[in-house]
Amino acid sequence: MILVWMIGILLVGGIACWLVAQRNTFVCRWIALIAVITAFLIPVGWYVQHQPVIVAGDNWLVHFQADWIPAFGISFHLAMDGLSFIMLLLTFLLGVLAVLCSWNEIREKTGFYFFNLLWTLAGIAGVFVAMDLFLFYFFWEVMLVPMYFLIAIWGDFNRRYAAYKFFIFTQTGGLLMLLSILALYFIHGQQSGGNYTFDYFALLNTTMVGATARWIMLGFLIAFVIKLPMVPLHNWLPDAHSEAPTAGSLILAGLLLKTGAYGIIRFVLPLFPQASFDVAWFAMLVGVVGIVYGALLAFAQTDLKRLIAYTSVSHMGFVLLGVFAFREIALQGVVMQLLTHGVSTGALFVLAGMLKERLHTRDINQMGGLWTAMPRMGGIAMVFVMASLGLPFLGSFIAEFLILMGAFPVSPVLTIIASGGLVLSALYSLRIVQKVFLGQAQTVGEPPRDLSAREWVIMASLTAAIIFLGLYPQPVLDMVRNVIGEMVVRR
Amino acid sequence: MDQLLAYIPAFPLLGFLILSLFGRNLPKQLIGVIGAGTVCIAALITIVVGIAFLQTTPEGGAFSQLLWSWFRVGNLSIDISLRVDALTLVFIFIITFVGALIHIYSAFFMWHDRDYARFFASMNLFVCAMLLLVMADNLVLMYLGWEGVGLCSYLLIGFWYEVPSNCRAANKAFLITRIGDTALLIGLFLLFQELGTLNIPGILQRAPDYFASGSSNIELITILLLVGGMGKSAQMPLQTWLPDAMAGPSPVSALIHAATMVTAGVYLIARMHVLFQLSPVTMAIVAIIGAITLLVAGCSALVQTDIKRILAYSTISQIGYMFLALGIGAWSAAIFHFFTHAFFKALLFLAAGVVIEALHHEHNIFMMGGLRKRMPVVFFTFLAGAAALSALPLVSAGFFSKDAILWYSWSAANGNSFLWLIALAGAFITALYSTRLMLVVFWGEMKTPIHEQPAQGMVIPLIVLAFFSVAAGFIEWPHNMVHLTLFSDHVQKVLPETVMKQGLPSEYLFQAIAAFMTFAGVYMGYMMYYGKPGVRWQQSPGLSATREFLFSGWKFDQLYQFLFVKPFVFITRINKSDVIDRMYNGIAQASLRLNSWFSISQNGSLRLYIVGVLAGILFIITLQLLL
Amino acid sequence: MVLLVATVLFTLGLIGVLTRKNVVFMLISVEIMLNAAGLAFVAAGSRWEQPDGQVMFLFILAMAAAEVSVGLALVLQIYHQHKTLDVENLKELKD
Amino acid sequence: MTYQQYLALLPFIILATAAIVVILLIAFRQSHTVIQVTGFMMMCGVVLAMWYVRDTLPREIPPLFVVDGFAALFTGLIIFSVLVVGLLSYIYFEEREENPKEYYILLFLATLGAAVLTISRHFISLFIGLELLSVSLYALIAYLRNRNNAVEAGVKYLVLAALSSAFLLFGMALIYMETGSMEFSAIARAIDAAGMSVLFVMGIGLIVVAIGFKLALVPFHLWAADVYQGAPAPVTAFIATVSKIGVFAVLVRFAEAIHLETYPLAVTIFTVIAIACMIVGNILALMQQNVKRLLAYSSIAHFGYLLVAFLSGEAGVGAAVFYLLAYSITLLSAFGIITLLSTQRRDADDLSGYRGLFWRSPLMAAIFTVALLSLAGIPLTAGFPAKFFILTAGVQQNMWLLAIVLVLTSVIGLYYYLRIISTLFAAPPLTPVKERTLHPFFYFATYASLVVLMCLLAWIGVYPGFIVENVREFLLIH
Repeated sequence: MILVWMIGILLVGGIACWLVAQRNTFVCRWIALIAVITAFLIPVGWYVQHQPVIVAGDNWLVHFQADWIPAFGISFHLAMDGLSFIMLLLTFLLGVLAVLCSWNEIREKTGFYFFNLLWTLAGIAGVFVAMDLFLFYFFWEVMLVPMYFLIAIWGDFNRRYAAYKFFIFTQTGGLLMLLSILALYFIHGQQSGGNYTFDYFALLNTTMVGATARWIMLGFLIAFVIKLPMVPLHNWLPDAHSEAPTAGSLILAGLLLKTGAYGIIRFVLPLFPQASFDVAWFAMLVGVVGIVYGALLAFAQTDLKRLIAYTSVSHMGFVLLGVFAFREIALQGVVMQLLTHGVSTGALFVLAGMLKERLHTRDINQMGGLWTAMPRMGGIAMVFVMASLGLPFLGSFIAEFLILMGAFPVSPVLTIIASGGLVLSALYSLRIVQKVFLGQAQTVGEPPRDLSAREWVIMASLTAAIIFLGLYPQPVLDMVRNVIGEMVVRR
Repeated sequence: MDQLLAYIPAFPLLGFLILSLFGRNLPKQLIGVIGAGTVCIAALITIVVGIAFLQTTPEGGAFSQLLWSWFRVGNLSIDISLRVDALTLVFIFIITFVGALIHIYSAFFMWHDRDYARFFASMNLFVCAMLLLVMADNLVLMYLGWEGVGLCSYLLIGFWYEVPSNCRAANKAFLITRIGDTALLIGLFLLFQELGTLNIPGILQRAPDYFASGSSNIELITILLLVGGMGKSAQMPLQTWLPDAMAGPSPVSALIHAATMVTAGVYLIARMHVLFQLSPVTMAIVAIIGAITLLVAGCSALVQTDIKRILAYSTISQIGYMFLALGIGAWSAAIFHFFTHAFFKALLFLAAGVVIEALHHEHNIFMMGGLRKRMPVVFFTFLAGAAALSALPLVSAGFFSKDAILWYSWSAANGNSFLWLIALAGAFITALYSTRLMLVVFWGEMKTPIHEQPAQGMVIPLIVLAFFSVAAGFIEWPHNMVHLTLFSDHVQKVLPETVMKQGLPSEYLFQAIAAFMTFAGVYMGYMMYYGKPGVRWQQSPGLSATREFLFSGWKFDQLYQFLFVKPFVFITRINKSDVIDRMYNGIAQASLRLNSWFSISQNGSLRLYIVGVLAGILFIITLQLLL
Repeated sequence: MVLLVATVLFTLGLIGVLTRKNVVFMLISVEIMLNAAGLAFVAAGSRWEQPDGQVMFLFILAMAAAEVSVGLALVLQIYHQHKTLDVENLKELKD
Repeated sequence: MTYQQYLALLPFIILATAAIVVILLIAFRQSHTVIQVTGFMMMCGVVLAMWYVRDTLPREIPPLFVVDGFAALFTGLIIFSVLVVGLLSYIYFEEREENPKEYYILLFLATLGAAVLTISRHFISLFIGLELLSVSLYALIAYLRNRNNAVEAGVKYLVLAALSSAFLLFGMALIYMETGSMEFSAIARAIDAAGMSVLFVMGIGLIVVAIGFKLALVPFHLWAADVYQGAPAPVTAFIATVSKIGVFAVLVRFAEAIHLETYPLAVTIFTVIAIACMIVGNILALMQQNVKRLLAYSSIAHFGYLLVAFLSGEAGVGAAVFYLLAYSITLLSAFGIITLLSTQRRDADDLSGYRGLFWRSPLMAAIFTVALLSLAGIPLTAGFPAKFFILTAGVQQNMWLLAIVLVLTSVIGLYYYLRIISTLFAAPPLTPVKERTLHPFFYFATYASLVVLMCLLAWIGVYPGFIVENVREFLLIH
């Protein structure tokens, strides 16, 4: 039931924002903030209550099921396990920050903005807990539309193009996935003697012959790797990320990409163990290509947000590598990577947004020497740049270390190339610091002000999160151990 | 006693946290006290621990403390836990003790700098990271320290960030070491895959019965570790970053780029000595790399004009000696040289810092001169340092350590005459450039006026270090002279004894030759530079070409520029706007063209529409008649 | 046999629609086609000796009449607005 | 004819009387409003009657008609659409100088024709219904004769429609010639007995041409855009919904009767046509700047989708009905917005006129957005389950080619829907458009009904179960 509450609060809160904003935008902001915080507190509070359950390691912690379209065996089935729980925490954490960092950035149409923001979050949360494939697809789409509006209305100069690109890319994947879902639905129905259902747990024990399984699996996989994104299907990402408003980029990089990875872990591997194992080597290869390719492009960019966007292409390559290594260590690393990348890249985008607010440009050639004026921001930026190049005692290191460690026995060569990606990541990450904060101060006129209290809260919480994940990741690892373990034994 | 370990890195960390969070609001005095104080406390604790260790060697030969479990996944379990054995003890002593002196020095040296707090924050963080590096009881935690010191060196080299060249130097340092680090990381993966553990004691204890000596895996692992070490310790071919790293403040060069961080490679190899002993090929490679490095860097040091670059190159070459020693299996000799080198090289850098400060940030030695009378303290301390560097027999610590290496490079089982000759040549060159440095800087007439004398607080560390760079040698005498080998006895609790050849000529002979070479170097330097600094070099063109070649560090930078940097930048530039994007734009274009074609049919002409209908009919009818 | 005639008639009408530019003639040609269809119905009815064919023919006549009436009204309008009956001039509506 | 049969025909009789009543009212010089209200009442009457006779179904009225659940569904759909169209027509024509009264006669006659199509099981009734529909449509399209292009559209439609009905008739004649009957079931029996012949196949082909023309299927679609653009907005809505629903109904019935899906030939033809529709329709709409034309093209594509359901036979009918429902609601709300925005001089069909609508009148823009999203088949709107059910039907019959084409083309379609949406949300032009305050009551009535439609879309989108159940229930009545 709590899951329904979580999503419901966001949806209702969104509508409330829209309505209230006609009169008073200030109240509307607070409504949004409170809505997200409550949504955040629900799983946290639940965790505080039921801690023993998790430690005991029963995979499925919460279930909620209700009929929806019985004629087609579609039910409103939500469930949460460790993985979902982790993702939910990330979602709401970033959600709160997203609301905070759009506090002053959004001047007009505030109500509709927060409506979209909250609905996107609701959609994402739904994706992480939906256990009925139809429902999953439903949420999958629901999170797109508001996101489209966020980009298309509050975006930057080139927003419409970016918005189209984003929507069309993801939609293509989505529809292919829908086809696969249907195919799976009928195959299962025929096998189980007319028990037609979209329920995840029912579909789990569907057996398919090689070719069919591979095609159906491809349908899912394409949808997810477009979201991930995987080279060469990544082209929507740089545009969307660089054009979106700060909160938009934060959510795109921090959460939407994760839904892709989540989808692979939750659906592709368990539903098609054999088929996905057959494509594993290819997927790993592409992942490594992504790591290198993304890094090269990131190094070349001069638009700060675009640069960061390409870094996430590179980082998500690690996810692909890790997932298809089919090793517990690697998969645990992938989960860590989802978290840490969400936090670190999100933080970088927020920083980029703050810089844009102050300097009104995203071009790093027009920045430089900002450390003098903004030592605080500089320090924070240093932390997250180091995170993105995988410095130990920051969460990203644990993630990448585990992924590489896990993938190494499977394919040493690819892993070594991927490790080369670490050097490249150092290249582009240092370039950020050097171009933006070091060197001669370029800004004429009065120097930009340092972080305000609100911004300080945002960045401090992110920093705390990334350092905590780096020094004491055990809780997360424990949380997903069972899920991952099951995944590994399945194949 | 075990419980004390955590406090050694904890105090510098505390200092870092305080300074980085509130540093901007604190008075400078307080900052200085915190910055230097925390390290001094760490040093005191270290000494306490050290005494305890020397009195009663703990069981297992090490103190160890488990702080918390870092992460456990599957069969991989990594803890945050510290471990101090004889080898570590030497390192943490140097780190904290020399570090403390340098911090005290810098408290005065950096007084006028705007970012006083940032400086000490970074320095404290460095000390903390370096301590973690040497105290870690598993390789992942060590890697944490390893990267941490890299970060701090990056921050401190680029400390004066307004100057672009400094930032470039910082980047260069970070990137080149990063290459080594990555190799090291891969080494860890392979090691884990083979042994299933990354715990240092575990590895050392499992390796011998797991690996066959000289098996390809162990060779590969050790080579990867070696590359990591080469990166950090600026050995060939990854040495090019160190000279540029002199862009940082002098104390930084003293602490990071002379005494501690650059010797991390030495530590790594010594720490993993079991693995290296199992892989003779790698051992040979280590020795050869060390030999080449010490020669190459020494030659470059001969012709530098920037005082700090001279010292930097000499550092590289001294570390070359240590690698040579490691390569030939003279473990304790290598560590001993590290021990003495830390003192005298730190001393030299700090003294150089004083000189540079005194002369309005003048780096060029040929613009100095005649400081002997004006800055006596600095002169004598510098003299002590230089003497140790050029290993003047019996009166300098450098002699004892370097003489041991020279001796072993012939006499050790893996040693041979060739290595010995190179080492000897190195000794000669070292003496030569040390003399050149001394003479040009302190003799002759004065070219730049002195505008300030060093503060007392800066002199005291100099004197202390000077004392040690003379006296530190007396704890370890050559076997044939005095039977006093405290150091090697201590270190050999961890490291194996050096295996010797049979039927060697008397050791006195070697010592005599070594001493002679040293004096020859000094004399030649005296001949060339006394009074008439460097005139003879500028004249003959052939020599000046060689000089130019050596001056630019054997053109390694240019080579790498050409081989790696330029191609990389080229590739990234041409693909800035993502080639793959073209594909998708192409699809979009195609559908738009299709659209324009189709809409031709919608030209509003009724008759065309009728034709359309007719076409449809014909299509259907024909289809029907065909099927 | 009769069907053949009807077919020929139908084709003629079709050709007329295609070739003529004048709206009125087009309408006439369509009428021819309709009547051809009617003829076909009658033929079919006679083949099966049923009245339905002829019934259908009556319906066709009625419908044709209605159609023509509306058609001519439109033709008048066209003439008012365009002062011509050439369909080639009716091209305001297009992409 | 028995009482029961009359009873079964009651709704249609009421529908017919509606037209007559309007004529009488006009004879008595009644005002537009009165006529409007009466017409509204009559239509409600039809619905009530349908509900009333529901239990007596199914009922055969040989040889021409059969009133069964299927017919009831489609008639209900038609009447529902006409209700909305009528509502739109009122405010639309109040703005125009022309005398709008006769308009309603034609409207109701056309409706009657469509309704007759849904219950016809005989060529004659088919023909009558079709012609009733088209002849009234000629007049409706050209109703605002003084507005440029209306007449042109009328003529184009007339000539082509007449042509197509000629083909229809000839086809019928051929079939009759072959089978000796004009009753669907009888034809089917005759075919089963005698097997197919060239003439019969020809006949089917020619009939397909006529049907294809009415449904604006490729390659008989060329008229659609022009007529949509030329006709008054409500009439366009009518063409897009009512007439197509009626024709589709008879198509389905005919196909079911003669088991079209058993002829590989016919299946091939329809498959080709469907694919052509999806591709051509969506591509044509890509760069279209005129909203009415754009909707025309999108409707071509949508009937392509619908054919997928049609091709999957029995299983598809439910999906098709659902789709038509969602589709008509969507289109009606879209055209409602167009009507509301139309000014005296011209319909609001230029996309530039919609720039920044959201910031001028959010509610309208919201309705339009929802409608477009529903056309694009995005969740939370009725379009999504509709498209989903069609895909389900397609996949169930393993028509992978069609399914994949559907998916890819609807991605193309996405682009132009998004184009409109982003125009709605773009920064508004500096000159504010004057608001119309004429006839506030009806204006707001229409407004309210559009809001209701939007809610309907959302409701069906989120909870389609209810509709699905009822549709199934109805379809079982035959």
